[in-house]
Amino acid sequence: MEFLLVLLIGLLYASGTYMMFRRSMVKLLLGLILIGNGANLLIFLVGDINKGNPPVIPRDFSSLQGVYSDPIPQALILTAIVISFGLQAFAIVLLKRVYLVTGTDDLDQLNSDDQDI
Amino acid sequence: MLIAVLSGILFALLFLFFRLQNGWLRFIPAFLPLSLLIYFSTWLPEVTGGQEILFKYSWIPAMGVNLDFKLDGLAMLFSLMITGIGTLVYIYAAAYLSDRSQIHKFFSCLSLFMAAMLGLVLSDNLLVLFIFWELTSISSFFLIGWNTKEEASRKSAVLALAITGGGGFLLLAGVLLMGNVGSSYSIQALTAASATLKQHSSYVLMLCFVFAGAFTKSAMFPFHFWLPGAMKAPTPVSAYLHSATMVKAGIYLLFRLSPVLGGEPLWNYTLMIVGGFTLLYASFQSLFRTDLKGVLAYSTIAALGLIVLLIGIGTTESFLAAAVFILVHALYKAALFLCTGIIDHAVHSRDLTKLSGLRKIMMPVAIAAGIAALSSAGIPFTFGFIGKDLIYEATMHTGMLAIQLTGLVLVANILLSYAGYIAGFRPFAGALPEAYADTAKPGFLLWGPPALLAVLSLFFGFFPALSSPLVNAVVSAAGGNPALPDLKLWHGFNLILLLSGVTVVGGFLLYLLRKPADSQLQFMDRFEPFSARSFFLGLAEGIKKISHYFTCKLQNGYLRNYMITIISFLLILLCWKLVKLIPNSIDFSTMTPVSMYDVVILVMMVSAIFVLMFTSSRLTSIISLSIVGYSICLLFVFYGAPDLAMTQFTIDTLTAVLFMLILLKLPPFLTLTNKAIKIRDAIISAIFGGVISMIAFLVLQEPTHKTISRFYADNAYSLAKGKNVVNVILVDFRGSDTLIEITVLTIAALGVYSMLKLKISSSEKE
Amino acid sequence: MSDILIMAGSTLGTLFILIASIGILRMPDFYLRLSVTIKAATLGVGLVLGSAAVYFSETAVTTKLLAIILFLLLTAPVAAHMIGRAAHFTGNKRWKHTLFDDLEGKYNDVTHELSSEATEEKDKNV
Amino acid sequence: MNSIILRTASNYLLPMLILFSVFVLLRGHYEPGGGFVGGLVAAIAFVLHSFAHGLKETRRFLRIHPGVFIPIGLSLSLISAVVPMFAGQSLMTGLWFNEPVPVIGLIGSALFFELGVYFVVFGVTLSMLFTITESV
Amino acid sequence: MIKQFLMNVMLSFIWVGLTGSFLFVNFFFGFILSYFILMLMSRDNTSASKQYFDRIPRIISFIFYFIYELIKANLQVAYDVVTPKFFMKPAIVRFPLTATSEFEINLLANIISLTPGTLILDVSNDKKVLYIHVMYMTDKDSFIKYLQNGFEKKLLAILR
Amino acid sequence: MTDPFIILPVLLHLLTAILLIFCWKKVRAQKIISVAGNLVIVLLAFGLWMKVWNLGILTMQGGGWEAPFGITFAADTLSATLMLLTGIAGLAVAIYSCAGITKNRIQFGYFPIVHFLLMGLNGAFLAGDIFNLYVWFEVIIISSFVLMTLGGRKPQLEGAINYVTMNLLASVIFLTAIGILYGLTGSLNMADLSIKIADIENRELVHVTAILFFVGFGIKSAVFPLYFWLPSSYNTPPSAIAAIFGGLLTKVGIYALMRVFTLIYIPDSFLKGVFLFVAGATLVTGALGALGKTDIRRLLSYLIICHIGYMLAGLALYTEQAMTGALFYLFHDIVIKTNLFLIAGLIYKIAGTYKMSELGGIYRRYPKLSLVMAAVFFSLVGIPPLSGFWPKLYLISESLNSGSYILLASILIASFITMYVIAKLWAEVFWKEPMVVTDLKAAGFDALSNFKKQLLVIPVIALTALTLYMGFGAQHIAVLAERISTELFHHQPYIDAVFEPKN
Amino acid sequence: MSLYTFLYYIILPVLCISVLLVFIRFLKGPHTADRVVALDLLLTIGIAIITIYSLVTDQPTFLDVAIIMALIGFLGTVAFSFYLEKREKNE
Ligand code: NA
Ligand code: NA
Repeated sequence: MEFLLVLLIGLLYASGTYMMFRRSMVKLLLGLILIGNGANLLIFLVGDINKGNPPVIPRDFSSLQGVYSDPIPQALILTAIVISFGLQAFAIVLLKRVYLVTGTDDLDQLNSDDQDI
Repeated sequence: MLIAVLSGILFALLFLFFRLQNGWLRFIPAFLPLSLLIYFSTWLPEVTGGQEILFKYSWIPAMGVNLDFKLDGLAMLFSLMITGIGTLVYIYAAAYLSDRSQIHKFFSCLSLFMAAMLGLVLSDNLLVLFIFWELTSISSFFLIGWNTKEEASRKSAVLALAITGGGGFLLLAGVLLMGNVGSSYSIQALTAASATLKQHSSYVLMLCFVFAGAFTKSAMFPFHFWLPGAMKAPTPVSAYLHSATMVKAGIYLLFRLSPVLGGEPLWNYTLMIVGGFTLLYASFQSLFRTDLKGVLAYSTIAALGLIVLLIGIGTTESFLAAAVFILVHALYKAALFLCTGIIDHAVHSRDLTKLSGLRKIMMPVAIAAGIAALSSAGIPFTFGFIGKDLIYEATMHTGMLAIQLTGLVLVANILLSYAGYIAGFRPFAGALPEAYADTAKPGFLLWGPPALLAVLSLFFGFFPALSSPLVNAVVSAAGGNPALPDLKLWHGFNLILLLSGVTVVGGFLLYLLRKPADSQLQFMDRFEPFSARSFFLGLAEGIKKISHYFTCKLQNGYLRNYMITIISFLLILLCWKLVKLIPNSIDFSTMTPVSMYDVVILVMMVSAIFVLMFTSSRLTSIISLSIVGYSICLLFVFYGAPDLAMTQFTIDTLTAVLFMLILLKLPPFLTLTNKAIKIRDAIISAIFGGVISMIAFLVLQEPTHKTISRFYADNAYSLAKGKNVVNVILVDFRGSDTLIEITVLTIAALGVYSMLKLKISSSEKE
Repeated sequence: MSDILIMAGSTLGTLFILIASIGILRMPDFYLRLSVTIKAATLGVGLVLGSAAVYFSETAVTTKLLAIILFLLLTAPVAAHMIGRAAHFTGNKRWKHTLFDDLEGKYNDVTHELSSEATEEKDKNV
Repeated sequence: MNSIILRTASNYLLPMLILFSVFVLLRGHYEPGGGFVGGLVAAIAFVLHSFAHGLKETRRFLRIHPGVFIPIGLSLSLISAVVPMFAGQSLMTGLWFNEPVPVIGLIGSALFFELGVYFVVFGVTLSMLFTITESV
Repeated sequence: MIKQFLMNVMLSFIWVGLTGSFLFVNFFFGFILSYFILMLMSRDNTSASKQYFDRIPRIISFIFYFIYELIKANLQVAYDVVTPKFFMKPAIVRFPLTATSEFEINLLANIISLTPGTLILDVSNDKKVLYIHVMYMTDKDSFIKYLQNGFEKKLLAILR
Repeated sequence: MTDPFIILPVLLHLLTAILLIFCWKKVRAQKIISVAGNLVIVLLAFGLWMKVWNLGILTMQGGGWEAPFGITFAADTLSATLMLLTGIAGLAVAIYSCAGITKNRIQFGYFPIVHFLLMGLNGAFLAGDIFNLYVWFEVIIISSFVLMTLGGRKPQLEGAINYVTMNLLASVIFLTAIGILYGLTGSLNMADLSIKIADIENRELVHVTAILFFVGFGIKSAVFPLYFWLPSSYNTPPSAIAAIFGGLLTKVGIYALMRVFTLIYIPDSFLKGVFLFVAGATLVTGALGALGKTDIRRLLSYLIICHIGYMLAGLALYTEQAMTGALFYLFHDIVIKTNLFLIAGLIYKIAGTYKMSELGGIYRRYPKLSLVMAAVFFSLVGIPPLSGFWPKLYLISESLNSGSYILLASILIASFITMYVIAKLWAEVFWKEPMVVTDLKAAGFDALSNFKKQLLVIPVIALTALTLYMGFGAQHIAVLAERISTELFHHQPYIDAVFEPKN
Repeated sequence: MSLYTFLYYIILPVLCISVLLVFIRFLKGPHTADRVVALDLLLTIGIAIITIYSLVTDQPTFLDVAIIMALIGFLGTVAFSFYLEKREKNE
C-alpha cells in the first residue's frame, strides 16, 4: 500500500503543479490545494502507517498498547490543514477581489503594473 | 592628530547648520585649513629630519581597522599641499561663489573633502586609507555636482563617482587581499612583509586591484574621461581637486605602495606604459581644446601620467623627480585654475578663441597666470625648471629605455608647455574685445591666492634647496635612497639643460604657430566614437540594455513562468542528488498489504484528480476537489486517524462552500494555452511528482526510531490526562503550535473582512 | 444471535445501497436518479448503522449510531429537495416518458418564488 | 434561498448542531474531536441557517457580530497558556484541578484552551463566510 | 401533555436509579413501564392527559406504517432498477396541502421524500401546494387521495 | 538556562493585537496602543538581549515538557539581536504609520495585523522546533498577505496574487521538507535533529531534504532564481507596509537558512556550490534589475534582492569570518531597508509620486531631511565608514581567501551598481529640478500638521541614527556578529542549552 | 463464516463496488446536478463504509467521523444547490 500511496502523493504534487501552471486563477488555487493535500498525505505516510489503530487510548488502559498509528504526523497535519484552510480562504477571497477589480480570471492579464521593468 | 584629521569632518557638520551669509563671515572657514597648515608645519623639522611620527587610535580592532596615522615625508608633502592650497582655495571660494545662501554647504563639502584627503595621506592602515579614499569620492561627488540644476553637472558627478568609486571597490579588494596575504593592514607591517606579498600567487591580482583603484582615481588612460567632465564643478573645486588633491590620491597610493608592491617588473612596466601613454595621449589632446578648463584638464591628466611614469621607473632619481613635480604641478596648476576662474567670473567665458587682452582689466591675474605658465613650461628661475630638470635626469638614467622614455617625455613636455602658455598667456595677450571693456576688476581676495601660488613657484625656483629636505624625505618614504644632495638651480651645461631648452622653445613656437579654433575641436570630435569615454559609456549603455532585456525575460509578469522557473530550479537540484539514489529493486514485503477498499478509493481519487485537471466546468472541478478530499478523509479513517478525517472532511466541505460563494460570478474556464505549452507543463509537473514520490519512497526505506511518539503514547494519559493522543499533542505537548494556528485563522479572518469591506476609491489620496 | 442480526442487517443495508448505486447509474433522467438514490441509500445506511448498533451494544456507541440515523433521516430529504429544485431551475431535461410536469413555469424567474396556482393544470395533464 | 423545507429543517438542525459541537468540544481530550472541529460544526450550524433564512435573519438571530468571538477566544486561549507563567512555569504548562467534574471529566487549562480554540474557529469561519456572502 | 411526558421521564429516571443500571435499554424499559403505569392512573382525567396517551400508540403505528411503505416502495424500485426494462411513469404532481404550519409541511415532505418513488421538489411560497416527483404515476387524483388519506392524515393526527 | 520569559515579546505582540481588535475602528486608540505596545516590546527585547549577552542561550520548553518532547523556544544571541532589531523597526514603522497610513486602513485592522506580523517574526526567531518555525512562517505570510492587500487597488492586488502564490508554494515546499525530515528522524526539535541527522547513514538523502529547505527558504528570502514575487509586489503597498516587508520579511528567510544550515545541516560541497552560484547570481541579477528602474520603490525592491546576495554569500562561503560578515549585513540591512522604504514614503508624501523622472528638487526644499536621507543612501551603498561597508570587508576578504573569484566579482559588481543607481537616484530626485512644479503645498507633506510631520520624520531620523551607529560603532556590531557566528558554527552549547535538565 | 470474514470479504467489497458505480455516474454527469447527487450518494456510502470498517476493526472511534459526515455533508449539497440555482448561466 505504501508504494501506491507514494505514487498517489506524486500524482497529487504533479497535478497540483500542472494546475498551477495554468492561466486561470481558480485553477491556480485548486492546484495549491492539491499540492497541500499531497504534502499532508506525505507527512502521514512517512509516519508509520498501519490499518485501523487510531492513537486513542482504549477505555481500560492508561497508555497505547501494541501497534498504533503515529500521532505526531496526525497532529502536524491537523495544524497544517487548519492553517492552510485559513490561507486558502484568504486566497479564495483575494481571487474574488482581484476579479472584481480587474474583471479577469486570466493570470496573464494581471501584469499591468510590470511595464516599468 | 586625530583631531587634525577629523576637524574637517566636524567642521563639515558645523557648517551645515551655520549659515555664513554675512560679509566677512564667509572667510572664517579658511582658518580651518590655515590652522591645519600651521599645525603640520610644526612637524616639519622632525619629518625632514627623517623621523616618522606615529599616532595610533583604536577604532574597530575586530576588523583590524585602526586609526593609525603616520606622518612621514610623503604624508607631509601632501598634507602641506592639501592644507596650503586648501587655505587659498577657501579664501578664493568665499570671494568667488555668488550664491551666498548655499555657501555654508559648499564649505561643508569642501571641509569634508579636505579631511578625507588628509586622512588618506596620513593613514598607516590600508583600510582606513581606503575609507578616506572613498570619502574623497563621495565628497567630490557633491562638489562636482554643485550646480545641481544643470544636467551636465549632475551627469559628470555621477560619472566621476562611478569611475572613481568603481575603482575604489577594486582597490578595496586589493587592500583586503594584501591584508590577507600580509596578515595586517598596517602599511608599515606590509612594507616589512613586502617579500611575502611579491612572492604570493595572487600578487598579480593584487596589482590589478591596486592599479584599478589608482588609475581610476588619477585619471589614467583609459579611465581619464571623467576628469574633463568634472570641470563642470565650480572653479575653486577644480583647482583644489585637480591640482593638489583628489587626482593626486592615486599618485599618492602608488608612491605609498612602491616599497610594498613595487620593484617587480610587472609593477614598473605597467606604470611606465600606462603613465607614458596617458602622458602622450592627454598632452596631445590638450592641443585641441578651446575651453580653458579643458586645456587645463587634459594637461592635468598628462601631468598625472608623467608622475605615474616616474613612479614606474622606480629609481631614486625618478622618485625625486616625481616628488618635485607633484609640488611644481600643484603650484602652477592651482594658480592657472584659479586664474581661469577669475576670468570666467569676470567675463563669463572660458572660450580660448574669444578671450584676449584681459591683462588690461586684470593685470595681477595676468602676472600670476604668466608666472604659472612659465613654471609649467620650465623656464629657469621657476620651480618648473627644477622639475623638468629632474624629470629628464630620471628618464635618462633608466638604462635600456632611456632614449625612448626621454623622447616621449620631451615630446609630451613640449605639448604641455604649449598648454601652459595657452592657459597662462593667451587670454591676456592681444587686444581687449569691446564687450569686456567695462568689466569690473577682480578683488584682491580673488587674485591674491593665485598670485601667492605664482610667487611660491618663483620662490622655489630661485631657492630650490629649501624644498630639498622635504623632497628627500618623500623619496625615502617611497623607498628611494634617502641620502640625496640638495636641489640646485644650476647643474652646468649638459644634455638635460639642452632638453629643457628644447622644451621651452618648442612649446613657445607651438604657441606662436597654433591658434585654438573650434574647427580643431570639431576635428577631434570625429574621433570621439573611438575614445575611451565612448567605449565606457557604450559599455554602460550595453549593460543597461542587457539588464533590461534580462530583467524583462525573467520578470516578465507571467506568474506561471515564475513558477515554472522555481519548480525547474528545485528539480534540477533534486535530480542532481537523486540520480545516485535510484533504488535497484523494491521490497514490497515490509509494506502494508493492499485491500480492495484502498484500491477503490485510490482509483476514485486518481480519476477525480484527472477530472479536476481537465474539466472545463468550474462546478465539476470543485466537486472533484471535494471527492479528492473525501477520499483522503476515508484513507485517514482506514489508517487510524479519525481526528484527521473529521477535520479534513469539515474543512473540505467549508472550502467547497467558500468556492461556491466566490465562483458565482466568475467567468468559466477558458482554454488559453496551446498544446505545446501544456505538454511542457505536463512534463515538468510529472517530473516533479516523480521526484517527490521517489523522495517519499526513499524516506520510507530508512529506519527510524520514533522515541518521541513512543513517549507521547506512554505518557499522554499519565502526564497530560488525555486519552486521545493526537488531541493531547495538539493542546498540550505541542499546544503552542495550536495557539499560533488559531492566530493564523484570526489573521485570515481579519484579512478577508478587510479585503472585502475596505475599498479605497481611486480618487482617494494615500 | 446478534451476529445473525448484524449479518442480516448489514446485508440488507448493503443491498439497498447497491441498488441505489445501480439506480443512479441506470436511471434515465435526473429526477429518477435522485428519487431512487436518496432514499434507497438512506435506508441502506440506516440498516447498516442499525446493525452496528447491535454489534457494539454500548450505550455511548448506540446513541451515536442512532444519532447518525436521525441526522440522515432529517437531512437526506432536504438535500434531495434542494438539488431537485436547483436542477429544475437549471432546466434539467426530463425523461421522454415523463407524463406531465406541474412545476413547469411556476417559478418566478427573478425572485425564484414558487406560486401555488393551478391554472395550467388541465392543459398539462395529458 | 427561499425554501420552506430548508428553512424549517435548519430551525431544528441549528440546535442539534450546536449541541453536537459542544459535545465534540468537551470530549476532544478523550476521543476524536476537540475545539477545532467543534467550532467548525457550530459555525456550520449558522452557515446553514444563513443559507435557509438569508444572512440578515441569521445576523439578527445571532445578535452580535461573529467576529467578536475571535478576540474573546484568542484571549481565552492566551490566558490559559499564560497563566502557568505566573506560577513560574513554562508557557502552556497544563494545570489541572484535582477532582474530576461529572460529564466533562478532569478540568484543566487545556479545556479552557480548547474553548478558546472553539470560539476562535467559530468566529473566524462565520465572519469569513458572512463577509463573503455579503459581498457576493 | 408536557406534564405527562415529564412525569413519564421522571419515573423512568427513578426506575433507573432503583435498578442502578444506567444503560440505555434499562432507561427505555423504565420509560415504557412508567408509561403504562401513568396510563392506568389517568383513565378518567382531562383531555390533555388523554391526548398524551393517545398519541404514543399513534406514533408507533405511524412508524410501522412508514416502515411498511418504505420497504414496499423500496422493493418496487429495486425490482425496477435491477431488471433491464423500466416500468416507470414519472410525473411531477401538484399536491394541495391540508397541513398548514411549516413544521408539519416539513415533516410531511421529509416523510414523503424518504419513501421511494416519491420526491418533494418544492413547496409553493404560500405553503398551499407541494410539488412531488412521482415515479409510478397511475392516476393523478387517486394518487393525491392516497397521499392525503395516508401519510398526511396520520401525521396530522399525531401533530394536532 | 531556562527562562520562561523569553517568549514575552511574542505574547505582548499578541496581547497588543487582541487589544487592538477590541478597539476596532477606534483609530486614535489604536495608534496609541500600538506605539505604546511597541515601545514596551523594544525595551523588553533590549532586556532580553542584555540577558542573553550576559548569560548565554536562554530556553523555554513549551508546556514544561523536556526537549525534544515539547516545543522548544530558544534565544541565542542571534535570536535576541534579531528580536531587538525587529522591535526597533516595528516601533519605527508604528510611529510612522500614525501619520503615514490612511485612516480607513487603520479602521480595517492595519495595526493588529502589523502586530501579528511582528509576533510572527519574533516567534520565528525564537523557534527551536522546525514545525513550530513553519507555523510562525505561516503567521508571517498570512499577515503579510493581509497587509499586502489591505485597501488594495489594481496594482496592489495584482502584486498580491504573485506574492501570495509564490509564498504558498514556498510554504508547501517547506512543509514537505519537514514531513520528510520527520520521516527520516522521527523528531522535530532542531537541536535533536542536529544530533539525529548526523547519525543518518544515507547522506545523499539528507542532502535532498536540505535542498528542499533551501528552496523553501530561498523563495522566502528572494534569491535567484526564486525572487520573482518580490519585484512585482513590494512596490505596491503603502510605504509603511513596504518598510516592514523590505526590512524584515526576506530577512526571516535568511535567518532560517542560517539557522538550518548551521544547526541541522552541514552543507556538502554540492550544496555549497549551489549556494555560491545562487549568491553570485542573486547579487548580479538583483543589481542588473535595479539598473534603469525609474520607480524608486521598484529600484529598492531590486536592491533588496541584490543585497540578499551578500547575506547568502556569507553562508555560501561557510566560514566563521564570512558568516560574521553576513550577520553584520543582516543587521545593517534590516535597519536600512526599513528606513529606505519609509524614506520612499516620505518622498511620496512630499512629491506625490515615486517616478524619478517626475521627482526633483527635494534637496533644495528639504536640505536637512535630504542629508539624513543621504546618510541612509550612502550607508546602503556601503560608503565607508558607514554600516554597509563593514560587512563587505568580511565577505570580500573571505571570497579572496577561498578563491571564489566569481563571487568576488559578483560582490564588486553589485556594490558598484548599487552605488551607481543610488548616485543617479540622488541626482534625479534630490538635485534635479522637478519637471512639473505642482502645487505641493496644498496636498503633500507641507499640508500636514507639525505633529504629523514629526511622526513621519522621527522614525526616519532614529533609524538613520541607528544606521550611523552601526557604521561608526562598527566595533560593537562586529564583536556581536563574531560572537553569533561562533555560536552558529559551534552549536554544541545550543544543543546543551536545549537539553539542559529541568532544575 | 465469522462475522469478521463476512463483513470484510462480502459487505465491504459490495460497498466498494457501489462506490465505483456511483463514481461512474459522477464521471458521466451529464449535468452538474447529477454530479452533485453522485457526491451526496458517495458520502452516504462513505458513512456505511466507515461504519462497517469500525465493526471490522472493532474501533467505535471511527463512528465519530461518520457522525460528522452525516451532519455536515448536507451543507455541501445545500451549497452546491445554492450555487446551481444562483449562478449566472455561463458554464
Ligand atoms: Na427495471
Ligand atoms: Na419518497
